[in-house]
Amino acid sequence: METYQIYSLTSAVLFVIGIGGVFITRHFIKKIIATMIMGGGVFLSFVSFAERDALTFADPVPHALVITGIVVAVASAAFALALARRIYQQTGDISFSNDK
Amino acid sequence: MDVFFIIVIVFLLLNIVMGLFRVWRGPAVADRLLTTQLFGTTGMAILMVLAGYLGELTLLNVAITFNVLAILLVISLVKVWKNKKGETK
Amino acid sequence: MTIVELITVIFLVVGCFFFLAGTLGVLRFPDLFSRLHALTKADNLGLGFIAAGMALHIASPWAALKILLIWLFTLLASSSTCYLIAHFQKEQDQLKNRKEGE
Amino acid sequence: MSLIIDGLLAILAIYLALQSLLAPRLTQSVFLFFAFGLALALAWIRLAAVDVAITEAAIAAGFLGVLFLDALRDFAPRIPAKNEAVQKQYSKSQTKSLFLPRLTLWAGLGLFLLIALEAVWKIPEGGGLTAAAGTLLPESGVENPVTAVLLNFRAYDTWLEMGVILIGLLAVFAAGGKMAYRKPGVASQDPLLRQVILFFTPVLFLFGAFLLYIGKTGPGGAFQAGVLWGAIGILLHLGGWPFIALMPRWLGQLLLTVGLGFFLVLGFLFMAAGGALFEYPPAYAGILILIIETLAAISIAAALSAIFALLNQIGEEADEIESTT
Repeated sequence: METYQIYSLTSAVLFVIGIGGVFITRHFIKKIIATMIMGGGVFLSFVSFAERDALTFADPVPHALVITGIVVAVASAAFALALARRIYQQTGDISFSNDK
Repeated sequence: MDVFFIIVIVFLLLNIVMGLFRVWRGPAVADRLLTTQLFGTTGMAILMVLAGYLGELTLLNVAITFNVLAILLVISLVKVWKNKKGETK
Repeated sequence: MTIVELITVIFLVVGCFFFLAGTLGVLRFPDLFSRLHALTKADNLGLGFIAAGMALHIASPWAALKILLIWLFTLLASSSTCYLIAHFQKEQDQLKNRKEGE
Repeated sequence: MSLIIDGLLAILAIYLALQSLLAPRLTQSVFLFFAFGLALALAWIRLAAVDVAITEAAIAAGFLGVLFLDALRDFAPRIPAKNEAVQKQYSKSQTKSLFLPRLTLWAGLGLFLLIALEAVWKIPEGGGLTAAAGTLLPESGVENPVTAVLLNFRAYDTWLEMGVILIGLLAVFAAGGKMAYRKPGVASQDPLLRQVILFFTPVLFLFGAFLLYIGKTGPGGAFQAGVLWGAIGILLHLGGWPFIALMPRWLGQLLLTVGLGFFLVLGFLFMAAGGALFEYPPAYAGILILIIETLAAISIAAALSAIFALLNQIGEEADEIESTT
């Protein structure tokens, strides 16, 4: 067992937890958190394979992708939060109506 | 010496695990927040020990990043939740 | 084991002790204000001792300066955090009491 | 021996992810999610990705926490009657027989977990671009391979990514309503809060600039500096100096687009000179990258703090509606 294997297996588990969370949880904020956890799993798998392919330094391309990815994920989370808050203010709903 | 550093890091991680109980329990938002602050400090300590263990001094920059942003959450709680009924109990 | 290593080990152990004390305090103390007290102990002394130990171990002036900065910022941030959270909680409690009084 | 740390971190991350989704209360979820961010930041360190760790630390400890805390304020129970009705509806739907759909869901998730585990276990070796990046590194003008990839080799990705952040801001704007900050800035009354904000503003600025400069040789760069500078905007907004909203419109627009625009103009200039898009002459690459990074960091900072200001505005509007009714 090597370091990258531990984290790549963890990344798969995190991704599946995130997908399950998107289906199972009801509240908007929890759904947003679930998507962020999915994203975390994807980033973790990228970086763990970058560490496996390291020569004198780790593979920089996945690192660069993950750095941009984190910032983009945050921007999309902000948009999702804005939508969720607007929906709550207009209708009082805290989840999608067909989930009730 | 390396073994000693690993023991210290594992010990500090276990501290974080213990502290999770207070995040879970609450009861007030402020309780959860102060535990998160404790996690941040513990994380900084872990980063410093890792910097010595791996000999990678750039890790100190990560610790400073945590450090200068630690106050942000507290200020946002204090300002944003002010005069809000919120979850006090 | 050289004398510097010995001092590092002692500092780290003492720092770990304060972190344990802080965590246990946050877990066991009965109300928020005493928990804040426990938190600041871990922040100030725990991090301070670990910082001192690692500064000795790393033994580079630039890194020692950074570690000192980390500790000073944490001192500042944790004492202000303590004040702000306590003040916030006091206001919240007053607000709640007033609402219950009505 | 050091695998103990990795194992513990992995278990911690999985546990925190599970708990933050399964916790019954919303505040529990959100704060456990902050702890998850911390665990991930430590995981990046263990995987020798210090650049990513700095970004994650700045995002998870600062920006994301503030966004979620601000949103949580909205969802704290303010209309008890309605919430109770919703709760009742929930408990009613819980009692309905959902055995078959749930079984399908869990079986599907279990199967998917197995597939995902096998996929990451068996991913073929030898695909990476490490060697290619290593041979080109001397021509890129910087010494840190990650910065070289971000701003030289794959510069158009970074350029488009800044466009994505800008579109995110516009989307929040569309969902959130008006940007005009009607109230004049009211500086915070609490003297200590004022002093803390006034102390940390220059510290954040200096450390951001340090990270920007150090990005040439070591971990750091435009994104990390951008997030740190964005935190300045958030701090000042919270302290009652909403300078993003108060500044003249043209200045705000300039700050938001300067990174994207300069990048584009530069790219086309080199194209006109006969190279490819974003093909810098190696002699000037270092200084050009530094300029682009500075402008990009300014744009990212402006976009992030504007996103926060808009989201905060949504909550304040709701408060006004609440206080008038």
